[in-house]
Amino acid sequence: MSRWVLMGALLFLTSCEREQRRFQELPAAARPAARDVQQSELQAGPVAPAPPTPPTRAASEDNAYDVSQGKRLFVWFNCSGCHAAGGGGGMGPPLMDAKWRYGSEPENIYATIVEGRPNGMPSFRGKIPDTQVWQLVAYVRSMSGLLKKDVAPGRSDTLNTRPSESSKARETPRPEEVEQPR
Amino acid sequence: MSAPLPTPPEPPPVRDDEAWERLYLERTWAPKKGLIGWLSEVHHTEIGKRYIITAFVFFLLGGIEALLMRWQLSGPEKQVMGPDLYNQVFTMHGSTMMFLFAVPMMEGVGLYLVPLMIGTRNAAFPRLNAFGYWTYLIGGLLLYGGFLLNVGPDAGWFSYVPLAGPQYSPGKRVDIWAQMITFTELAGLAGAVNLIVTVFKHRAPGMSLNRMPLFVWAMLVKSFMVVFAMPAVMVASTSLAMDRLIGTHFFNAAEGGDALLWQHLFWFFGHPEVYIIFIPALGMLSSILAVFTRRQVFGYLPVVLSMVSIGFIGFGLWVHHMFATGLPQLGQSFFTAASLMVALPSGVQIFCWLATLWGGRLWLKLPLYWVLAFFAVFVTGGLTGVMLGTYSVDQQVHDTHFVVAHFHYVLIGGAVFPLFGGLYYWFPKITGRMLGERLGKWNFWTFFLGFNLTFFPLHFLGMMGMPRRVYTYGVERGWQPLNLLATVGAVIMAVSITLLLVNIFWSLKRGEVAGNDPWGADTLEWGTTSPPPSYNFLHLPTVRGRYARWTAAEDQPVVTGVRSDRKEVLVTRLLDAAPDHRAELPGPTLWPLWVALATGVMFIMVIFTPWGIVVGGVLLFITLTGWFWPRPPYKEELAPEQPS
Amino acid sequence: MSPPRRTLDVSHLPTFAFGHRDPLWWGVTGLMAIESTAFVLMLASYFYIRGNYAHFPPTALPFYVKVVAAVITGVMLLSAVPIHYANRAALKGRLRGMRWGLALGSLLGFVVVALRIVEFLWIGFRWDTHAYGSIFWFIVGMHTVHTLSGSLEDLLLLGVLFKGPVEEKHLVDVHTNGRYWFFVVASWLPIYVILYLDPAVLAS
Amino acid sequence: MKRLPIVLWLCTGCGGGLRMLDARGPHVERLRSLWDLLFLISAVVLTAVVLAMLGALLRRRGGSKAQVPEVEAHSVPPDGAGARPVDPARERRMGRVVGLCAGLTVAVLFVITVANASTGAALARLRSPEALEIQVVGHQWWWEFRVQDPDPSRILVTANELHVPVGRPVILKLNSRDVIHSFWVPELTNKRDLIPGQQNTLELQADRPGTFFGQCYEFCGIQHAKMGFVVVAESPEQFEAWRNHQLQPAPQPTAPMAQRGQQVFLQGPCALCHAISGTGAAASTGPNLTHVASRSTLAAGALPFDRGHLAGWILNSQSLKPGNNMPALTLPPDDLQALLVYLESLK
Repeated sequence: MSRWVLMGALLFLTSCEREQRRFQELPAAARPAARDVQQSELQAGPVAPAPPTPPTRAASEDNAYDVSQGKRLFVWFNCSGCHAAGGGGGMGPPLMDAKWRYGSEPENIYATIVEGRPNGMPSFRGKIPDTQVWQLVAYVRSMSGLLKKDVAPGRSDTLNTRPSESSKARETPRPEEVEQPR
Repeated sequence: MSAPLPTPPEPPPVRDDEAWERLYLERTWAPKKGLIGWLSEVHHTEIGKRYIITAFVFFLLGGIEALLMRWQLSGPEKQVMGPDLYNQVFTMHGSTMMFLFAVPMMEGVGLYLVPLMIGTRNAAFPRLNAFGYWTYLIGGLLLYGGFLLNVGPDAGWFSYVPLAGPQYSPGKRVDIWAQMITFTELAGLAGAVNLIVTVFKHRAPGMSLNRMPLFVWAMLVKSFMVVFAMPAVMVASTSLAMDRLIGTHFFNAAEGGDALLWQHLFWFFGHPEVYIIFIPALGMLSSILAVFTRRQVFGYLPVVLSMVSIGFIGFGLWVHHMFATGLPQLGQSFFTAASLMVALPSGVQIFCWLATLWGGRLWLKLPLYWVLAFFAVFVTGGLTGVMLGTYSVDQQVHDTHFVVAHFHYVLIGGAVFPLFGGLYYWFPKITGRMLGERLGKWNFWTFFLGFNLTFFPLHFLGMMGMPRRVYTYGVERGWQPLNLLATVGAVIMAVSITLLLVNIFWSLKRGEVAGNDPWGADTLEWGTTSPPPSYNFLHLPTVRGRYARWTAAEDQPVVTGVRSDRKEVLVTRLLDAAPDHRAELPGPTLWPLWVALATGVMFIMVIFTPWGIVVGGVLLFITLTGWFWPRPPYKEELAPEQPS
Repeated sequence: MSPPRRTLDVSHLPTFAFGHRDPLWWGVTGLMAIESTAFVLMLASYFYIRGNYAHFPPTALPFYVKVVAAVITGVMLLSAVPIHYANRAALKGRLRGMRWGLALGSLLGFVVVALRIVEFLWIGFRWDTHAYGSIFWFIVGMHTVHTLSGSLEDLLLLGVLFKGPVEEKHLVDVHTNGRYWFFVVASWLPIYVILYLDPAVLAS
Repeated sequence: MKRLPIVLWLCTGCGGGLRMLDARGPHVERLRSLWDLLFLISAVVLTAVVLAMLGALLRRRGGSKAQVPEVEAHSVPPDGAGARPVDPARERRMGRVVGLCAGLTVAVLFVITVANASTGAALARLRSPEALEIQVVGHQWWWEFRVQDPDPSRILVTANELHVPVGRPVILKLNSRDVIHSFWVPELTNKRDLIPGQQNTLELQADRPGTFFGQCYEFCGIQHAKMGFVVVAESPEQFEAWRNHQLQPAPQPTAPMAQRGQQVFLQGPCALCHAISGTGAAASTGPNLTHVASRSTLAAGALPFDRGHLAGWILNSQSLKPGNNMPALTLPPDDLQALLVYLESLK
């Protein structure tokens, strides 16, 4: 009996992390606010934007809301245009399988999105805010079952072309050799 | 072969020897001691009390949530909480008040009072009773545990899909809601079946159906409604949970599912739910009216028929919650007519009660205060209900604060006012002490004032266009003054509830001792001590008229021959309540708790993994086997094999 | 001391009764009402979802599945015979008859569950394939849960009958349990007709 | 009955009008008469019930525990213990009154049913084949309006602000991209849900020019409260002018600041979600911004459109409308300035 209680307690403790909706990645004070909006072009010197705080990988990985946002953005930013909705692959490589050309760690995927990769993956540097990149990273990992089942998204309200991310079995990541462009 | 008995020597002494009888009954029905004893309690008064107290705690929690919402809405763009928390809070408020307060409270009052009112020693299925309570408690704890850990549901108490579906409500918030529904509905169904069978089979000899107190009728109708309404929400919430957890497509329009299917299933339950809450209150009202007008309720038959027909019609008008979804013309007209039709039996009841008031001599005590206030408040809500049931008008005020005003008038006016009246009326029976009169009047007047101040302005806010379920509004909308007024009213209501709490705690210690029957009342529960003993009645009573104690003969016979060395009760016939046979009821046991916990493991674990079904199923089988496995003392054993 | 009272003596009354005189009978009737309502609402949802399809069913039922479902229906109806026999034995208090009836009845129940597993393996669509699959698996799955729990209940009672001591109330229990099994069988029939004998489904 | 004095007093006294009763078109006009009828009935019934209750209260008090209760004669014991019989004559009288009241209830309910049906019929008669068709698409948490035209190149896509010609019937085709929303402008229409996978229709007609605020009335998630829109009713000429102007692609920026702003828009995050016709930006997941500066509000009616709010919205959208789908952006001040200038030029 007590085992279940303990297990329940643990589940509840993780739930805090899973359910938090973080709408602002910066504390309000640190962000360039209306003070940076001047009516005049004159200013004493360049005002440095606040350095972006690197969101920890766990933050998005364990957060169901972030992953679902990533899922939304995957379609909105037309990632699905090349990788297909759900990551089945098309013009771009499939994302729901075990093969990873550039590594399966969040940092690798982050770099892929921000820097772009040869043979067609464009760079989204400066186009996608950091928070959203991490949300996308988390979602991309969920497509091959790398996230916890209770965080990965369920089915979509769309035609059912594939099992939902939450029912995807975990694919053990393995590197894929890729021809380097000459 | 009979069981070994405690001290009194065999054979059982003469039946009419009261002292011996009492001794036997006390030994037989005594609850077990200690924590284990507390956990294995199955007597209906104890279970009923637990329901009432737990539901009251949830009422207070729901009230605190309401205060938080009113605080947030007291001015435009207030920052008491953000939208994320606000959405959780209003969902919690609605779910709490509907599923954790109103229904269980009515159920608890019914479970406490009905066996007493019909003159038996316990409910028909004592262990089922305990099981119901534990599942209810687990459901409530699950919901509030989730809320405290930021997993509070945030899709509204109605959880409309697709918003509550897997795509737009990530995380486990809505799953917790869906499982809470399962728990509370299981409890509701267990209580309903229990009440129905208790009323059908355990009435005192002579209490034929047409002599049943109106309160018992109300509980009977309510229980039947539960039986036919709650499966709908269980089917719905199970479908929702499956959509979210294992990817079914019940509500996915792209794959042949339908978002409106959810609304149909939910409101097929949701509308009867209102009557499930409201009809027991009508029963309380009738009880109070008879006693405090010192006469029978005018029109027993019309009142009973009205309750029964509300019970039927209540199932035919769920679509008026969906008038804005773009229904075909025929549906609009049909459901408008059905919605208006329910006003007729409600009206007939109101007229009968008014006639009772006119025909009686009013004894102005606190229970009657609440009943009189009911007339003004509930009728207001009923009339706005007629507006909302009218298709063309509903299309305007639907989902505005006008609706919020309407259903608070109906539910607080129709259920909470009578409930508080009932609290003042039955508190002496349950605790043995009267509630304080002075504080009670303060409680009443502040509540009445605060209530109207809170909810009357919301009618106007709705007409000014303020939607429901908004966490804030712009200053340019001009909704501030009325909102502020409503918030002030909410604070007054909070003060009133505080007074009530003070009164309760004060009276528990210092209240005037009530005696068996402080009101000169008619129903059987006033014929035993306050609070009732664990066996309810020393002698099971018999009945010869509708108002059992008022119409009893000087030498009204009592039942003898029911064994007092076993938990034996009398089973009577359904229609005329003639004695049929004697049945033995089970005593205190921990198995209902284990079964409830197994159910809890199953339904909570499936939120996280489908293995919950397997684990929970095995646990359920084990615990249910334990529940049903025969234990001593055994009765007469059959011969191993009888020659045929 | 209170004065001598008129009394209604009930000590001569029996301590158990069959049928609608018995409170448990009413309790189980309530359970059946609840479950019937649930099944009716599930079937209503089925029709609602059916109406959303231009081409119904979206996935045809394989021929083997139709055969298995027919066999299941047959076994289901057959299982009512031993249970009926057990009921008769309970009314007469015959222990051996109850044991045989329950044993056979529960055996047939488990056969139904086993056949159902075969059916689900062959059926060709899953609960998450489309809404038709969802409601189909939901209804049939729920009914299978009832079949399984009914069969387990038979086993449980069988255990009680073998272990003893067998009391009068166990006769009532056997009788009530039998009635519940009839409900399980009876509720299968509309499900079978609606889900499998629908002309569109048959033609597919 | 046209203006109930109490209602008038209440609405003037409280800052905002009872917009639902302030009919500005034939539809709400009809609904208003039905409302007036129901309001009158309700007022009468409520007064009658409360008076009856108070009457009983004042008439016969002084009951007590000692008061012998009255119950029906046939169940009162002949030995007279406990209770005395009720007065049968009085009970019959009360029975007649109750019966009469029940009959009246039936009559009133009948009247309401007929009135409801005739209102429905009258609303149906207002449907017109010449109606201007506008597609309304609900998004979490903004509104997309498409003014339809037989010529596909003249289909106008805009967001959160709708112009309609006075005196001409408009038919709204309602649909949703995500969850259920509900459309209502209290002065102009009744209410209708926007349901994914289902097309609903709603008629609307404005009789006088004016600007009206509408918003979402079905709970649709975290920013349900700030999902508003503006309806501007104007003369047919003004409407045509508005329509033709909105159909134009966005003006090419000429000032260097605005040109730089356009670059920021196109190369930065904005273009991933928003469209500005005449530029490369064509995404449709966020509101169309082609003529954003011609609108009076920002963020779906949540903020007025001016430079300060625009800047705040771009930088700080998540604290102005927490949880909405516009990310808070970190832009260098110069870029922000340029972007603001550019967006303000999109008249």
